[in-house]
Amino acid sequence: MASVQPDGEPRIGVYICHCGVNIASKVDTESARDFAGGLPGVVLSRDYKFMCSDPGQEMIREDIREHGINRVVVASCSPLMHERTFRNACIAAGLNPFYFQMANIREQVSWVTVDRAEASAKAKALIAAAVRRVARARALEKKRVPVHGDVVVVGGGIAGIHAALTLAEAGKHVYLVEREPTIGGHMAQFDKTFPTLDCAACILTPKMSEVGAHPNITLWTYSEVDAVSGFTGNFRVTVRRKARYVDESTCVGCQECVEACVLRKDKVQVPDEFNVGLSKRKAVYLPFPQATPACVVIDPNACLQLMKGKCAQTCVDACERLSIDFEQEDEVVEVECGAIILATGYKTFDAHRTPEYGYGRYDNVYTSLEVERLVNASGPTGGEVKLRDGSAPERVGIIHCVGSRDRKHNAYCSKVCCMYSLKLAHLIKERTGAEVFNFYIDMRTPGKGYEEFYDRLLEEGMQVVRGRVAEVTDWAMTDAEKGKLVIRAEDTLIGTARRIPVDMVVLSVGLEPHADAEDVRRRFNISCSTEGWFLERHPKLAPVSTFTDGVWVAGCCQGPKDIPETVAQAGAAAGEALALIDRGHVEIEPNTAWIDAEACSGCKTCIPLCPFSAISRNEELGVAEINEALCKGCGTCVAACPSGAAQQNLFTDEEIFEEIEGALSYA
Amino acid sequence: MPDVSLPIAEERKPRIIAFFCNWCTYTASDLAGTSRMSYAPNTRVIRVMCSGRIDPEFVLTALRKGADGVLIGGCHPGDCHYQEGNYKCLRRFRLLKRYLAQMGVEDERVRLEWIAASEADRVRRVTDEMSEAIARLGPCRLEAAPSPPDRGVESEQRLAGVAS
Amino acid sequence: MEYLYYPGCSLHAAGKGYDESLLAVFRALGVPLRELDGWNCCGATAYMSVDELKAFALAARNLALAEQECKSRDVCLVAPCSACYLVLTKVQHRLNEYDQIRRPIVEALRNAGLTYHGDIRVRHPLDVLVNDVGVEKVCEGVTAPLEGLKVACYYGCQVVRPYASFDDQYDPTTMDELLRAVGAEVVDWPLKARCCGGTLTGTVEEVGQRLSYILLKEAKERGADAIATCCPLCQFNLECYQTQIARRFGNGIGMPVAYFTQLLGRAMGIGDRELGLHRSFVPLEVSAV
Amino acid sequence: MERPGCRMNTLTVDRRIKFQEELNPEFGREIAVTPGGENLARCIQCGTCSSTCPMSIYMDHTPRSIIAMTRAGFEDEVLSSNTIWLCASCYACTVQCPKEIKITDVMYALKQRAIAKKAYPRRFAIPVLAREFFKVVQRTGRSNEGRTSAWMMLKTKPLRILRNASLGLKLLRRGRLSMKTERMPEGIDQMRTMLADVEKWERRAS
Repeated sequence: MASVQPDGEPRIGVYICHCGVNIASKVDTESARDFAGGLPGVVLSRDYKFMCSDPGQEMIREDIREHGINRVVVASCSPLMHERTFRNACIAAGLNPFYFQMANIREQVSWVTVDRAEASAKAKALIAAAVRRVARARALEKKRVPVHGDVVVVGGGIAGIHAALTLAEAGKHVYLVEREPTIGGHMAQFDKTFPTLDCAACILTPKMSEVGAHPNITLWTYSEVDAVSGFTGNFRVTVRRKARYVDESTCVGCQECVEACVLRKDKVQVPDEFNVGLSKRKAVYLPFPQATPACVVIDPNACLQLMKGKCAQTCVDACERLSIDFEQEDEVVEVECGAIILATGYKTFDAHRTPEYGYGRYDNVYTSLEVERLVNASGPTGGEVKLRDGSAPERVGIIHCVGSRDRKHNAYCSKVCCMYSLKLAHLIKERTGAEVFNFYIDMRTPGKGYEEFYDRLLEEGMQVVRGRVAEVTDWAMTDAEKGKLVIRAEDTLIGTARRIPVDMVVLSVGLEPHADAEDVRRRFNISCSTEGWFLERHPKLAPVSTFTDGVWVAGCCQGPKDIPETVAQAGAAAGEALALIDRGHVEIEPNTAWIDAEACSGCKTCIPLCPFSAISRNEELGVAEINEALCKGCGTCVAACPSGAAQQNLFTDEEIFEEIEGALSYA
Repeated sequence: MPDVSLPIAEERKPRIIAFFCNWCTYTASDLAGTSRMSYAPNTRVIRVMCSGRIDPEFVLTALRKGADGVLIGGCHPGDCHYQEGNYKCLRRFRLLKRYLAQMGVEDERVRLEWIAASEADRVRRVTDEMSEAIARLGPCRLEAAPSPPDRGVESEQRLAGVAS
Repeated sequence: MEYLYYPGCSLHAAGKGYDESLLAVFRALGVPLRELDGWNCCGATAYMSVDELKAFALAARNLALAEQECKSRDVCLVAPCSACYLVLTKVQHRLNEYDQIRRPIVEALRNAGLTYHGDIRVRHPLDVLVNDVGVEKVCEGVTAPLEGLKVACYYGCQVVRPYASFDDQYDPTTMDELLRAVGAEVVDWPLKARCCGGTLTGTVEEVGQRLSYILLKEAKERGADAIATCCPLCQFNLECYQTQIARRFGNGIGMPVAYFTQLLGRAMGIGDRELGLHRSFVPLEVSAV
Repeated sequence: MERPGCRMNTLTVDRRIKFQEELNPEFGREIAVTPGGENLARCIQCGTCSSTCPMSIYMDHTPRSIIAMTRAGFEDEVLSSNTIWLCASCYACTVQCPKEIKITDVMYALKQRAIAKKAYPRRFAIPVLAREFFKVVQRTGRSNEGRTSAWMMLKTKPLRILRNASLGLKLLRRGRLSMKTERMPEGIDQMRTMLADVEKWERRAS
């Protein structure tokens, strides 16, 4: 047990932070200081503008040296925020960092309390609690555990691709796990990217093939993470590689088998995921020409052989490299890694949920993603914007905020829709010369060159109506409206209801977390925001970290964002992972549990309780023993121990009893 | 250590000791702060690593030492950072509640809530509800109850033994 | 499940046909409706704009009366009139959500020797027929399927909005289901739940009646032989004002507007008089059926 | 229904400016605290209410601008506008509002206020109808469409009676209209007690 003799009688120094006005405006820091000064064991108490600033920390260091302070209490923000800062200050002055205690009087007091007197009282109570607790503190040593050098990246969209490449370039080995048969994600489906209008494929596919070829990247597509165990620096990740029924090592993606597949161009074929159902594909298929890996996959829900067990198996005959293997089964592999990056992306809002816009009822109501495929040269129409009947639209209405900024669906703004709607407006006009209307609530174009792009569209003669569309119907009030889709909205800038007949409606659907985001976050032991996006550790200061050390998030799985932001986050996440790995070790809070052999009655109550099987029974002594290396410091055994023999460093019973009494010692 | 409690005002505000687990509920209560939600000032939060660490003795001591209510906050079932600490907590909590009932402690005084890191508003709501309920009930009188062996002293002696 | 019947004022006046056909159909289906004793006006829309609290008091009394019945047994309150249905459900929400409404109303009820706990469920006949009785059961009773009759199902507003949970608020389908099941051809149109003008047809005629006109015109253009409604006010506006509408917007329409229960009744072989069809202005052509 | 300004054969010039002191800064808050008004402040002026409203095309201010004006304190304009009276309470706006503002209920709150302040247009049928309806129910416990509408017409446009006479007759002949009011068989006193009770409460409240 890493315990050292207490450095003599407690000489406690208390420091109360104003945090500018964040605390001082609600807590009477002067009287708190004087109150603290009167508490037993406190030899000095000060208050200061910013304790976390250099002068603030220096104050602590100096007091430790000059006044022999051997216990430190800082009353400021949350320990999750600055505990580390102040512990380091102690270390710098030669004091064991575990003689430090923090009182959270910002997040827990000044920011949540209306009345100044109430806030001051609560702050004093928390200070008293911290003072009494720290008096019982004991010196401890942090454990150091070596870090595994590999990284697992989950999700092969642009975020995962960029993170993986960054790490691989730094010489780390990366396992890139992607659920779909190819990497590329949503970006691969897009035609152009705003605001520069450079072609998505042109900038993405080189990175994709780089991933496929990189010696430091193990690419596992059509695979999912089943389980994760371990802690930061040393994770064990179980990956299920779904049966592809094709030997990835030999298939070169020549697609002879696709030609050969007996499913004919009729209803037997299945909707093509990559073209969002606008075209059909066969049972064996390559998602799209530049798919990485260039390896076909057989859809077990469409393949006659796999479904009914009987088929001519023309594909097998067609494959010279004998890659097709109907016997293939799911393969489960386990890898160890030091860090994990989640880049699982998003799904688009299901337009069926807004029946008033007629998606699914009227042929010519499309979602924005469908239109991305329509305008794409490699898309189902070869880049021609054609309606279901093959004709070109003469007037198009683009409806913004579908499923976004709507408390019935998603209260948040999906952030990218305004810009991609402008982009689609440009492309549709360019391809068809159609008159394009944009129906928006607010046009949100913050970003480099974004507002300029909006200007350009306006100059190109795009029509804009500031008003949220109420409904799309085929109900004609005038002859001009006959046979058209009629969009009804209030032109709020003019203050009149307008009916605008169009040939094509584009629904700018918002971004949503994946349906299984909840399971995934459980698997990786991180949190989700109420909307279901992965929760970052701090919205400003730790935007790619999670509450689980060693796990980072990047891209849209953390919230809607556009490509530049996504790539930036991916780089950031990779950087954070590198910092961990190159440090080579993690320091672990010494909050492990231990058994006081003299007090242990050997009753074994604790043994089955430990989720990490860290407790065993020493048969000759007849007492329990805790393997410190396995103990993760939850303290369950301590709470259960009937004789009080089990104790937890940093959270001993008496430390907590003192804290309780301290907290109650001030009204 | 001498008792430092100051003269307590006649009709003092109800005081609630809250034990929050480090990973979910404590984080949520921080989030309540960063989102500037205002709620009743009656709670005093004590951070533990896991709700599984919460010894029923903590709750009893809190009530005995003048708390009018105790709130326990942990991760939702299935979300425990240590796999199942919150279940253990729940088990003990049920037993504790029975014991408290026998001692005539009203049900609303001691409450267990699963609050995820993102559920700041839940922290606010629960705190407000509880403060209101307990204000209605008035101060808690548990001094009467049989006092347990003072483990504080015992384990301190043990510590000395081990440390040396 | 027992069904208490709350006819509301309209079904004893202009909406008699609804009252008659509803009772006949439910009788035929072996689902008895027992009228709530001593019911009073629900406190309908017009009342609300004068004095909401009094309106709520009226509605609450009806609910309390119904609750007395459901103490022991599993009972719900069937309100066929959309306005009644809306007000009764609205009051339930209000009483749950707003203290400043609950307190006076509960007090008033107490002083009148009544109590309200919110146990009683307010249901619409469409809800009961589709979700309790079931479409299959309805089909069993069919003796004269409505082959060849093209119907535009018109739900109006207040039965699907804002509180009804038994059907979609924008694109309801329960009535379509029922009438399709009894052999009618259902016309697909987007105005199913668009307002008929409500009381405005009588107060701001030009405006109110235009709304009814729009519905009639569109139904006709989509080839409907008849419009089916589930609300006495909608039925009144669409049928009784047809002559005035024709005069005002200058073209005859002659569109039969029947209660969905009258059509169900026809299919079940119940006599026209029993269904109150003799009360309609525009006869539902037998030839069509 | 032509709107002022549509006829351009004469150039009409009117000065339109609002001075802060002409507004009632409390108006928005007062409406927001009435049941159903709670989300008023959330409005982002998207216009869904106006475009989904079948009546908005006849309103002198669209529902959206009524919300904006209410929030800004344009009490006189709001209470004297025909908008609140043209609302047929079809709840289309309420269910489609992306910010879950109960617009129909807000309209009710405004109607009640207009009636309380006698701010509604004179000889305007709707409030009159409402009043008649109110009286009848107060008296008999049940409403009588025939009576009420007849009264309403007398009080607003007597000529209407003639125009609707034939309709009335048709209804009579089909037994769908009666001039003698149906009375509650029982419980009318109980109902009256309740109404009186609520009345007391309201007086205490105001």
